[in-house]
Amino acid sequence: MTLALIAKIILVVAIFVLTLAVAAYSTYLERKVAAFLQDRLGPDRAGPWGLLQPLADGVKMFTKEEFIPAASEKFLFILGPGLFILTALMTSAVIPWGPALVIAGEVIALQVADIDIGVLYVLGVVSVGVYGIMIGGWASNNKYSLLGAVRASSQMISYELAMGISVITIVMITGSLSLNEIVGQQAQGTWNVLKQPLGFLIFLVCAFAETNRAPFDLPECETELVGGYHTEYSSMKLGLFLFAEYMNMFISSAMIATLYFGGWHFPYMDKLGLGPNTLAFLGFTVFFLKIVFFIFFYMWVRWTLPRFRYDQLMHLGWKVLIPLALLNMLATGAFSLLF
Amino acid sequence: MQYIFYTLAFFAILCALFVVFEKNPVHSVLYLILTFFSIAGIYVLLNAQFLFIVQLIVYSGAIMVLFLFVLMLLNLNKDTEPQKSVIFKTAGAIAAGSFLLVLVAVLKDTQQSTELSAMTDIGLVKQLGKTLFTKFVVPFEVASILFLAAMVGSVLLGKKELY
Amino acid sequence: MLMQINHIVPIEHIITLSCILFCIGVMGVLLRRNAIIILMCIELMLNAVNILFATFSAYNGNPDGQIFVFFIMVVAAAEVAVGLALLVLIYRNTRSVDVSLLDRLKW
Amino acid sequence: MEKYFYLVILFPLIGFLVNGLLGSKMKGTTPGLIGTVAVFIPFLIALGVFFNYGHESQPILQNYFPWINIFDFQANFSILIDPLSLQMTLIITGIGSLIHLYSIGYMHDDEGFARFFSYLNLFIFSMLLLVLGSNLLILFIGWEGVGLCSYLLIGFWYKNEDYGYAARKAFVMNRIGDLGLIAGIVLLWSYFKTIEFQAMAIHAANVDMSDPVIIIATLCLFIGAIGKSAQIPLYTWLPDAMAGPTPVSALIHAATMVTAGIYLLVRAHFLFDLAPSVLNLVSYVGIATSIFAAIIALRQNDIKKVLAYSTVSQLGLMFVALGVGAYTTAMFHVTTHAFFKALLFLGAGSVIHALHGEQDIRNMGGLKNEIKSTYWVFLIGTLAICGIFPLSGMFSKDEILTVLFEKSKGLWALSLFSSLLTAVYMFRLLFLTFFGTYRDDEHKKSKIHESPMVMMAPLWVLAILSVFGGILNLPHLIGGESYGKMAHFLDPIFSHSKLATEHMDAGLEIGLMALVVGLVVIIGFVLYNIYVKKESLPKPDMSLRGVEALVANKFGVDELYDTVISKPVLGISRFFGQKVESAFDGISGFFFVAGFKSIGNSLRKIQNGNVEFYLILMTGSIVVLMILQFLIKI
Repeated sequence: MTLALIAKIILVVAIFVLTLAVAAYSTYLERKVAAFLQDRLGPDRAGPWGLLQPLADGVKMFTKEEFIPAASEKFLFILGPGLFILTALMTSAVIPWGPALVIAGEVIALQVADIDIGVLYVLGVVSVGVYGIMIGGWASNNKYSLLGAVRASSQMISYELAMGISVITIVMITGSLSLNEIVGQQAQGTWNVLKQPLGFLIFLVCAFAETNRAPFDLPECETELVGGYHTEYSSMKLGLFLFAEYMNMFISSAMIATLYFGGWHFPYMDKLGLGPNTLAFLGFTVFFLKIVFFIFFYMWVRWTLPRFRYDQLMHLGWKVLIPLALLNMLATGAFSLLF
Repeated sequence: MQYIFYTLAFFAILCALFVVFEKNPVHSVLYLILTFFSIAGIYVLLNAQFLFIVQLIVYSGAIMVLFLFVLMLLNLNKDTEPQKSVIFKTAGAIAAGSFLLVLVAVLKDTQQSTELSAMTDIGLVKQLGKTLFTKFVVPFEVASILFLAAMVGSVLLGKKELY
Repeated sequence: MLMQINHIVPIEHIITLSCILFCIGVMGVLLRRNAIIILMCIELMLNAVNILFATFSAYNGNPDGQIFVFFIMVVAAAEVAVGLALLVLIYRNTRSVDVSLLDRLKW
Repeated sequence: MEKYFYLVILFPLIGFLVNGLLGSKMKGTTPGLIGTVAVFIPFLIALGVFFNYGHESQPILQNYFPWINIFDFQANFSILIDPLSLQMTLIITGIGSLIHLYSIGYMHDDEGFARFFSYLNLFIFSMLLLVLGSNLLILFIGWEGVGLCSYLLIGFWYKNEDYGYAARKAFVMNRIGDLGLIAGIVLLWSYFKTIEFQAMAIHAANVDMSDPVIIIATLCLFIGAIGKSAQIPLYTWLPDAMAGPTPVSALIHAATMVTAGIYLLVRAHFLFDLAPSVLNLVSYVGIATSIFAAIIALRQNDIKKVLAYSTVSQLGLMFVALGVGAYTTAMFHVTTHAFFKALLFLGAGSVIHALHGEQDIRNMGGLKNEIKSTYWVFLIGTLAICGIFPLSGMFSKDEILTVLFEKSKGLWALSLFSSLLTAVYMFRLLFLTFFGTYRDDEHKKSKIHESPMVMMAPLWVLAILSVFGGILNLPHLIGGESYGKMAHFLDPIFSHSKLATEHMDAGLEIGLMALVVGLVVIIGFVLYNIYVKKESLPKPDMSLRGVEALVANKFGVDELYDTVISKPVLGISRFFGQKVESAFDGISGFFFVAGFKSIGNSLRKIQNGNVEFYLILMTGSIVVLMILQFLIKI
């Protein structure tokens, strides 16, 4: 028991640190990718190739002046970013980070909690995730913030539906709600992206919308709403909002990789004849590479596509993605019934 | 274990009271969300895993977001709600209080089955799914029609062109 | 991880909790004039009943109660969707969501 | 084959739906073809079942679904296939498909072409329900269905107001009969606790002779039959029903629907056997109708009216046969009558078609050279109905007369008189229409044309059936070994069904036959002399005096009904409607309305529209109710 418990604690801490680190370096990556796409150099002053830039940013955030508007709801104003980052972190609990380790004869899963309703858990946490933005935006007592919050809530509710339906198709072909099981089955057979190409596309678009990333970053679009829901925020509270956004990106990349790209699985994994621990390490690395690719993809899209108009966003969500997702579900059901 | 339950119960009741007595409607919504979270916790204690997650997704994730959304959309502040007359308030409080008394009194008298079940897996998605799609399949399908009707109805109501 | 709650907490306590929550809901409906709050209090009452269903289901080992909770949630979701749409309409017409202003349904 | 018998009922229904819903969109004769096929396929199925149905076969009860199940009342939607229903099905679908085919030609340029065929299919569907239903309730659906279709088809050209009135008249008259049928059904159910024919037949075996309930019930059923089969006193609708298109008259008002009354009596024969007094009444009503209608037919100048009264008269003869218990004989006459009366009506239709709508025989004459084919089939029909040897009518009529000769000499004499009258009006009709010279202007004569093939083919089929229909039930004397086939086929239904002639003295039998045929031939020659040689014509209506005028005016029965029934009823309703009701209103208004008004005034204050007030009231009421519940429990 003790070994398992210690391993769990280590795992939790490790994932926490990893998430923070990835989020921090995502900001750096974002700038570098943007610079690359715009044929510039990007940050290169702090450290070699600007590698210490995230640290410098952190220091800046922490040392700036705390500012709380007088007309705001103080408690909720502080609670908002905290809630947002909390929900962003919670999802990582059910993601299987790699094949199980074997230490001293005990099997230790690289997953904080292998609950058998993992998929539902993810959906639940994602659906709760909007509160941080809503509370923060409302508590600021600023019309731009309020508009941002309202936009965020309706956008996230709208896209949750299509996302949920496309995840259900995965559940239908897998027959399980456990993420571990979903990855395991992909390791045995083919990756889900081959079975569910349409579902993957819908999930991808919805993931963009759920993380408020461009081209769906309407809750915070600078050109219309100044800064959206975080207009009134400054210093580290703003930092938390931004940070949480990158965390969300990280987690949703992990979810895409888990659901559609086999998680930690890579081809010919079983044929290598390696020990479980080596495999676990290799699997984790592969998984991480997949995640990094999708983070890059996120940025690639952001610096390539223009922003949607709000009615276009709603149109896409309700009139295109949901019908498509429903059709996809019907087709999957018919297919699995017939074959 | 039982302390978790009593804590959750206390928390739920407290938040529910705040829902009623809080002047600012947005705070009311937030307290109601907390109440629902406590209730979700109670579901976990009852081994009702599925209910827990559905409570989270449906109530906290959808219904309450909708409430919050509407409140923010209408931009209602605490000043906008006029207070009731004292007569109505006392009448309401007395009615609700006596309702509670009677309810507890009546339920105290009911016969509970003394034989408690040892089955712990009935709240799992697998079990509930099987029951839902065999015994309750017709209500399930009817519920989907209800949803469709509600959706069409609210879209129609929300259209501005009608007026 | 999950233990047998029915060995620790008497069922009467959960029933009482449900009753209290229900009556708080009733009280909210009676005391408030904001229609949205009233709608929320109705949700609270529904949830109180849900607890009762889930409890009986867990204590008797019969899944039907939890299915009923599920259906209640379905109906509640539909109700909220339509109810809030109605409230928005009312707000558009009267610039208020005060239920005591809506007294034209008398004849 | 029996397995697919439900298709027999289903096809006409599908035809009805297709033609009724989509017919207006179809082009050309498509609805007609659909309608015809929808009846012809059931005919083939019924034919297949018929050939499988041996003498030893048991009646087949096909139960489709339980229909009504309230307390101890139970009615299933089920059909009964036995020789009787099978024979009726064959007649209905067989003659029905011929008439459908004919209608394609007859109605081809009518704007309501699809509507016509949808009605016809609905009629076939209802009629099949009527004869196939295994209980009285299904029979009743069919009964009402054919009544409805008859109404719809009589008033088919609804833009003519008189036709609408004729349709309404038929409907109302039928309703009177239906009331009797409903009363009979209810009475029978309360007596037997079942309405299934088979179950009732088993129960009836233990019932005493002349049980009062049975007598009343059979009387009620007979009233129903009177309405549907146009007997005295409810016959006046049938001649007026000629307002409908001629194929309708042939199908509904000659061959099938009007025999529903006969069918009902035959189907419920086990009840009528228990009530001899009612059976006597049946034969008296039958013979009275037969002679009465025949006399009226003598003075009619509308080609279809003559045939209509002839139908009433023939139906009367069938009822006479039923009244003496000769069910098989009646069924035989139903069959042959269906052949030759359909033939005559369709022939008349062909004449009308040729003359572009002319129906008055005073404006015809000499048509045998113009429309030869029609003339020949009409001649065959006339000879068949008059009973010339060896056509079908002779055999069936001879059966009836022989039976009556054995049972009652008085009825025999009257029936003989009636059938001689038949010969008189039929020859008159034939001679006036086809012989002599054309009596209308030459311009119209040049336009006369023979009907198209699609109309003539069914006529010739019916003509052949009219000629050889007698083979179905030959008397022993002629048929030898293969005598009485229909009687044998129907044997399982009537355990004592036998040919009347079976044990009769051969000399007497030949004598009777020869007497009838001889008299008819003599009548034929006399009338030929009068109408062809001397070319005498019916007098114009104005110049008729005394009895002649009375007969030509149908004995004034319609006017009589109007004075005796309609006007008094109208007067009474007017009195109650205008005087009594307003008086009641005044009294009750004074006492009650004021009281309720004051109570309402005080109570409506609760309804103040305030939602909060309602809520508190509601909660308070629940609390009070729960306290009460709580206290009572303790």
